[in-house]
Amino acid sequence: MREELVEEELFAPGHRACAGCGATLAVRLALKALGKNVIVANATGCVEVISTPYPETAWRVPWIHAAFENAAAVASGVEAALKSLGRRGVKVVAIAGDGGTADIGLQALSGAVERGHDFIYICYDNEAYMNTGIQRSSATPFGAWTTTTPVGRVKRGKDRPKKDVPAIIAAHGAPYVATASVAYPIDLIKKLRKAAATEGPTYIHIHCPCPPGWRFDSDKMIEVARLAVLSGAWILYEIKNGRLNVTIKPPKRRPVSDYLKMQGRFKHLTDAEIAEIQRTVDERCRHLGVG
Amino acid sequence: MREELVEEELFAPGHRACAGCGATLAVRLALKALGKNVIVANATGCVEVISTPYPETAWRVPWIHAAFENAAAVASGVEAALKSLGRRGVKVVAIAGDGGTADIGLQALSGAVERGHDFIYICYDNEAYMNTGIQRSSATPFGAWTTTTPVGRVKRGKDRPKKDVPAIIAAHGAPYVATASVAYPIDLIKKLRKAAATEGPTYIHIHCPCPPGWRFDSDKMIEVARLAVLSGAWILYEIKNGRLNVTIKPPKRRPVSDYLKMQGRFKHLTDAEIAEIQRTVDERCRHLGVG
Amino acid sequence: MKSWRGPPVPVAARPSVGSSGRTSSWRIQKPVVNLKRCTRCRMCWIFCPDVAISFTKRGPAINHDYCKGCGICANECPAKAITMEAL
Amino acid sequence: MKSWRGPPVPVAARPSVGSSGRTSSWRIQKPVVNLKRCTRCRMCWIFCPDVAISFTKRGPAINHDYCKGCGICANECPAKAITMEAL
Repeated sequence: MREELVEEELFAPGHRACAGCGATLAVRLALKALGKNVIVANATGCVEVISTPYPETAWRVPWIHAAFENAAAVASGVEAALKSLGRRGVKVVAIAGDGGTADIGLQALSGAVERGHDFIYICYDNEAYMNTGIQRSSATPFGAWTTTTPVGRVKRGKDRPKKDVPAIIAAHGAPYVATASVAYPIDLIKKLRKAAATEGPTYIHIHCPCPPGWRFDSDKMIEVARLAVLSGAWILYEIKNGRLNVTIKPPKRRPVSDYLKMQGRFKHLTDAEIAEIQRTVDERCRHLGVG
Repeated sequence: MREELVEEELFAPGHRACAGCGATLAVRLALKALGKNVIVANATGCVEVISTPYPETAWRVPWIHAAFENAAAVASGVEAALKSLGRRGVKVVAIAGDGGTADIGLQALSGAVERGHDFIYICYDNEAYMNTGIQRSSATPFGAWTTTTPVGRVKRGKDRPKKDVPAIIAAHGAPYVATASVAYPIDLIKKLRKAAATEGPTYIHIHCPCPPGWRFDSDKMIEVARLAVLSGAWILYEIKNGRLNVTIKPPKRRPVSDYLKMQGRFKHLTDAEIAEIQRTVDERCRHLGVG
Repeated sequence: MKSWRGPPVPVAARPSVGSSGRTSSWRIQKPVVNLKRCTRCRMCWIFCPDVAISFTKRGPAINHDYCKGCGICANECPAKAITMEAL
Repeated sequence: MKSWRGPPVPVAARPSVGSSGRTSSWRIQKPVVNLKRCTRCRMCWIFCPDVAISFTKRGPAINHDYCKGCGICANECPAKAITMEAL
């Protein structure tokens, strides 16, 4: 593990993330992968809120607070400025949550990819608007309870599937797109380094469990993230110039109920509903060749 | 042809489209396909500007002018209202140009597809912002001159490929996505009828040559559109529940130069540049199985 | 005191033929149909962006109030039954 | 007349340890390491969202100023060398 991981911590302790925060771990690991020569544009969202209580910040790298919708646009501007100044060796990184990526910032991201800016976009996906109180985003998975997809006689949590942002960005023709998980840090770091070594727009989508939002105890954060991968509910892959490569293939997939049953947001699901989710996961795994 | 085509014209003559306007023909044909039981939400763009000089309009169906960015959001609201009123038999149709779809309205479209509204989204793609003076959009093809992708010693027209919006919407999991061309009206009408018969969000992307913007004589509008298909520069396909079907396969593909050389926007291209475009077209045709 | 009763004019536009006037005034050439050559294939009708061709048993009828003279009908006619002529 | 010289305070935030104070005050339990059981695999270190574990030759050292007591280190330790204890 040591060759992949540097000791230096570019995200400082004493930030105000909830205990067991997956998104914060994703950022810590991403900075380990990328090192100091970055400029970060960070959209409104959990990571921004927890990292920078002005006049102090946990970021030990240049960091710009962007609005909710425009991390990719700010990154585009910084990248164009660096290019026009002839400055090389600095990678521009946009960071946003699933709300700032799949919903509010999708258009800015789409435009930046189309224009071909040389930057990395990182989405830390905790599958809802967490710091405002667990409202559903388009990245919330099917069946999940949130405060805006309540559970009762009529509604059973979110009735729509998760928006597949990595596939959407791959459809833009970005040269490198990958999914990652905080439970697989070496895989995550390798993918970020590949993104950094790629010229042009690259996209890394990191699955980040959220103990208060997903309703599980904080010590189980990595276990939940790992079970998402082992069950096939979250598939780790990369798409390099249009070619798909699954990077972690679980030897024998665990039932998706093992993943769902750890989380209070899914506790209302009936056996029939879980079977339906299992069917969808099986189909997707077959489609991506996970087995 | 007669069984597919109704005599009734739901778009009235005497509108202010330029002579030989592909986008206007697309709308006329779309209304023939869909009939009177529609409510149209139409974003700002050529079609809106040319059809509705208040207090008169060329639309003989209920029609709402949406802002540039929110045709899909307005359509979403109308569809939700019809559903909550229990009104059936009316199809909601969002119509926007490539600017209003691939750039300014992409996020509203993405959200409407994710929420699963029962509506048809039609993009009339004339490959630039035409009514404001031929500014490049993300749907402008590689190499094309526009007023914002000028041609000189440094720049040679647009230096980025066309954003592939149908692929992006297919990656959202929309149940029916299709490309169409004004030169293939039966194919276009069949696809719109399939979209109308599909429950949920559907997307039709229509290639619409623009004589003043693409720099060719108005009488050649259909010829240019047809050559795009015959050369493989524009591929007619549908994606139904994730399965691709090419609907028009040219028996023997024409060289892409036949298509490019009809248009002033490509007149600066060198043989080497045309060969590069041919290579891209060949690769894409192979990928989609056009041959 | 009077309450506000909405705008003094309708906010909806009226569907109209000629919403932008007699648009044939834009043209510098006009289509002329030779009905003897016409095969009734309807290509001219289906491809007209100006909704300016109606179709009868005898063949196409050009609406000379709104035809802008784009020339698509003449270009697409497989029987060469339509020619564009100076006004 | 004086010209405006920009805001009276810096607009940039300072990178700081403890930007939100001594966050260990949030916790209700704390990790205790049994170095005899530790295999130096570094799992506790790599998975800590609070950047509150540093690694020495002897094993993990918990930063008790900023550890929020989430318990991930104890849960993930393959050697069961970390236990969570009441404060």
